[in-house]
Amino acid sequence: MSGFDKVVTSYEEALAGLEDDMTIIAGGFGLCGIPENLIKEIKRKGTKGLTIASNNAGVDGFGLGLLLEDKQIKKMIASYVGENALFEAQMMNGELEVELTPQGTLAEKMRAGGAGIPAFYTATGYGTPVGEGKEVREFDGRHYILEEALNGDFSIAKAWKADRHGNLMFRKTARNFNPMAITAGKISVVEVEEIVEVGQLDPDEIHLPGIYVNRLIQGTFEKTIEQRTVRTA
Amino acid sequence: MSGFDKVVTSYEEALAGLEDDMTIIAGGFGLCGIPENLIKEIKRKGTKGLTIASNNAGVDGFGLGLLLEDKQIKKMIASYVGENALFEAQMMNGELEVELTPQGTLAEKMRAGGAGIPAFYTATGYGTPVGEGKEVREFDGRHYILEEALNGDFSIAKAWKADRHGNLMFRKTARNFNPMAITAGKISVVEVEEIVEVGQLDPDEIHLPGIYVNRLIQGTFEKTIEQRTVRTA
Amino acid sequence: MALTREQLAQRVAQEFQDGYYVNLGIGIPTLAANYIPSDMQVVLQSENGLLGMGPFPLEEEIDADLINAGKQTVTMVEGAAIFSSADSFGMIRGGHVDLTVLGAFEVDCQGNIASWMIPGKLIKGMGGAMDLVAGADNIIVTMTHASKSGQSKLLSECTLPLTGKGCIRRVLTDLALMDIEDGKFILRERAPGVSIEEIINLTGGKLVVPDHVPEMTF
Amino acid sequence: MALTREQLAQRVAQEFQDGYYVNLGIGIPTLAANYIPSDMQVVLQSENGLLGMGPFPLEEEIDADLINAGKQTVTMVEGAAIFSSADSFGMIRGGHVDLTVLGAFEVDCQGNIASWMIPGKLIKGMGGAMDLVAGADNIIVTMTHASKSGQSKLLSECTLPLTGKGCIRRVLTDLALMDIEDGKFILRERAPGVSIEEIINLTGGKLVVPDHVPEMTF
Repeated sequence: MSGFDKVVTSYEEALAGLEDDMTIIAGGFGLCGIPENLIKEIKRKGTKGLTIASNNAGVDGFGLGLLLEDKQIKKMIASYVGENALFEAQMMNGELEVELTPQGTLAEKMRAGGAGIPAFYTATGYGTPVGEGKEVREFDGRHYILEEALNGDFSIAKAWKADRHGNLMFRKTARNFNPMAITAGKISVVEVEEIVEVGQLDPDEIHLPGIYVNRLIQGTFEKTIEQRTVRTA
Repeated sequence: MSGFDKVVTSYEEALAGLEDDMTIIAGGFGLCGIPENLIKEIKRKGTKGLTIASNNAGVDGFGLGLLLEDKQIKKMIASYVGENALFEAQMMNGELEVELTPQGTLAEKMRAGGAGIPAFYTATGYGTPVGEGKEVREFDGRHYILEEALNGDFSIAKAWKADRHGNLMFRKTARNFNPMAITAGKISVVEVEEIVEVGQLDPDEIHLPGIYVNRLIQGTFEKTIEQRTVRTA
Repeated sequence: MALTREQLAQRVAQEFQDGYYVNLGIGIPTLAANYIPSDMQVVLQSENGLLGMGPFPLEEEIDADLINAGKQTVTMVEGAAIFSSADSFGMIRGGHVDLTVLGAFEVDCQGNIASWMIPGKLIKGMGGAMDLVAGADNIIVTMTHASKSGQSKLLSECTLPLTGKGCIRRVLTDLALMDIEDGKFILRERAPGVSIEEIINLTGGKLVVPDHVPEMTF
Repeated sequence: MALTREQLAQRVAQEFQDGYYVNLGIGIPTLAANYIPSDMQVVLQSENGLLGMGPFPLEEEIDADLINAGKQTVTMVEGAAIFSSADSFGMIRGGHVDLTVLGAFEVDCQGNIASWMIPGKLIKGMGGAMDLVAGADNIIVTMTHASKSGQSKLLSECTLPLTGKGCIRRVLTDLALMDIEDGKFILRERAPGVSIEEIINLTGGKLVVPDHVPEMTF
């Protein structure tokens, strides 16, 4: 009766089957709520030629920035990048292809991928470089462009708490892209801070049901802060 | 400093501005999680010529069925109807226009209406009467039809708990269409079982943020059960 | 002998696998939940927004806020999750449910299904059926093989308005289990004591009969 | 005198109304939160998934899981709510945010805005800016009226790649507050001590100067 137990015990097992040239949908915003240990495992594995959809690309030496060091990423689909020098260098010399996608469109493309919506119209990007080559259509006198769903071979994400069936809860703004990213991957791998027994989470408080989760692993997290801003009392 | 206090104290005030021939998006599934007192108030007001989008149309004498008695509904957009004799009679003799919409498409049309997505593609209904007259398009070798967003002049919905800012929590399967319905109305009115002070709800556990709620009222509910099924111990 | 409702439900349950998320339609499909093998766990999805549906409640457990897609009062099992209708159909449409079982009026050998409307007679609406057949890869349709008057429901082309086009690949009737491939029904199993001839006679669409067609076992 | 950053923020804050849900971009727009009138309540939306953003945390309150769209550590006020990025941009795209304030490189009198890319120089991406300008009805762009070398940023046509087309109706610069109507900038207010002539000289696009153009008051 272990069909629903999604827990794996090693990061190797968590990313088994990830191969060169695959597409990965990743959760996280900046360095907040990123699957930091799954990223480290991809670095260790040395998988190459990856296409990664993620709002950001990490920083030098942390998050997805790690995968730039050995040139593992072929293409980034992101809304905001270049917080790290290596990224900019690889983009400028053409080693790294970048598809800039508005943040809301990126989130919606992931959601659509998970929800069986192959494409949707949005006003975002109409009349801008983002709209170039895309179908334009008028609804109610306003212009919209057609955007297609995003799906991945894998998705990697981070949640706060899970039960063994993969029912997930996120914490504060570490939720961000994680729920949609998880739904959009053929094999979804989620690392969490805590795994509880089935029945311990209130069904009304689950942010994402376990049906979307294929593999679950408990990790420990550095949670690097990008912009440490404080006030004084 | 009452700009965010959404609480109104009478059902009359809750539905002020609702006029003949308007469109209403309503939450609820069957008789579960329906805004039963708001419906009663519409009956009392006698508003006519209404277009109502709701998954179901209530039963004789309860829920939206009440609005059939005085022929207040001109058109129903629903996925499953005819649980009541009056509905069938009015539909058959042409007094009531009915636009049957698949349940998932209906939910997605409401979500799209609230989320600024004017239209989306779905495989649901392709090659069936639902797809007639709609654009068909192929993505990745599969056929999809184009469905447009739904928006209303008003939305009426039911939640479980709210704070005065309109942050909402739903209970069990009474959630159903309520969150999307609320986002799709120009003026959204929500009735709840309990209103708590601001700060008493955990930000991570709010199902729908108060930004979508214009008016909030505390009610008492009959919660009629449509199919009372039990097992014996 | 044609299968009873209980046998139909039992045969459906043989399609379950440990770890399957399953959506069961109203009627016979719902009964299949009673026959989940004891060495197996299956989680039931109810399209009104519940994953992890349990049995009907005891009288004292009845909760008006907890119903299934058939509007019946139900319970939740441990590990259940609640979500909105939009999220529920995202789950269905996105192909995340492993198995969907639903009834029908007619199925044809092109994989078309008609299950929601009889013009002039029954116009209650499609509910979630169109979304379910469009979203699932793995669908079993359960129905009687023929009407009471002996009219086949397994046709070369559906006569009633469709629920979905080209989406059905497996049909279980009271007489037989069939797959649909390349415009033909393929007879896979027959009900105990039912002859292949009887099945051929009551099947309107093109039917392929392999050399060996085992009887169902329960 | 051209407005200081603080004065720009103060003037933005005069656009707030009690009960407004507001999204403030990085930089000067964010500063406006410091000038919310005390008799008024405004709720701040941060597009990474937070409604009800509070001030920066005290040292001991810092939480890596709680940041704003500029990736800065923040806090939550009472009544805050957390949601996913898809839900956040549903909120934005659906027009539920009452006021959006953001910076720009250029704005033109057709209501076009360029704020995210300088070809060959700055290619960091648009983040949420394209969604914000496409979703909001009520947008204020804040920027300096001209570059350091005296080039106007208020043009008849943007020269940089656009963030949004025809979506800007109000611009606040260090010299003036302008509306955009029918392909023209309409001068509404001028910074204290700044002459209309100076504004005319530094505005590239067509500018309409009404008979009375009051000085801003703080």
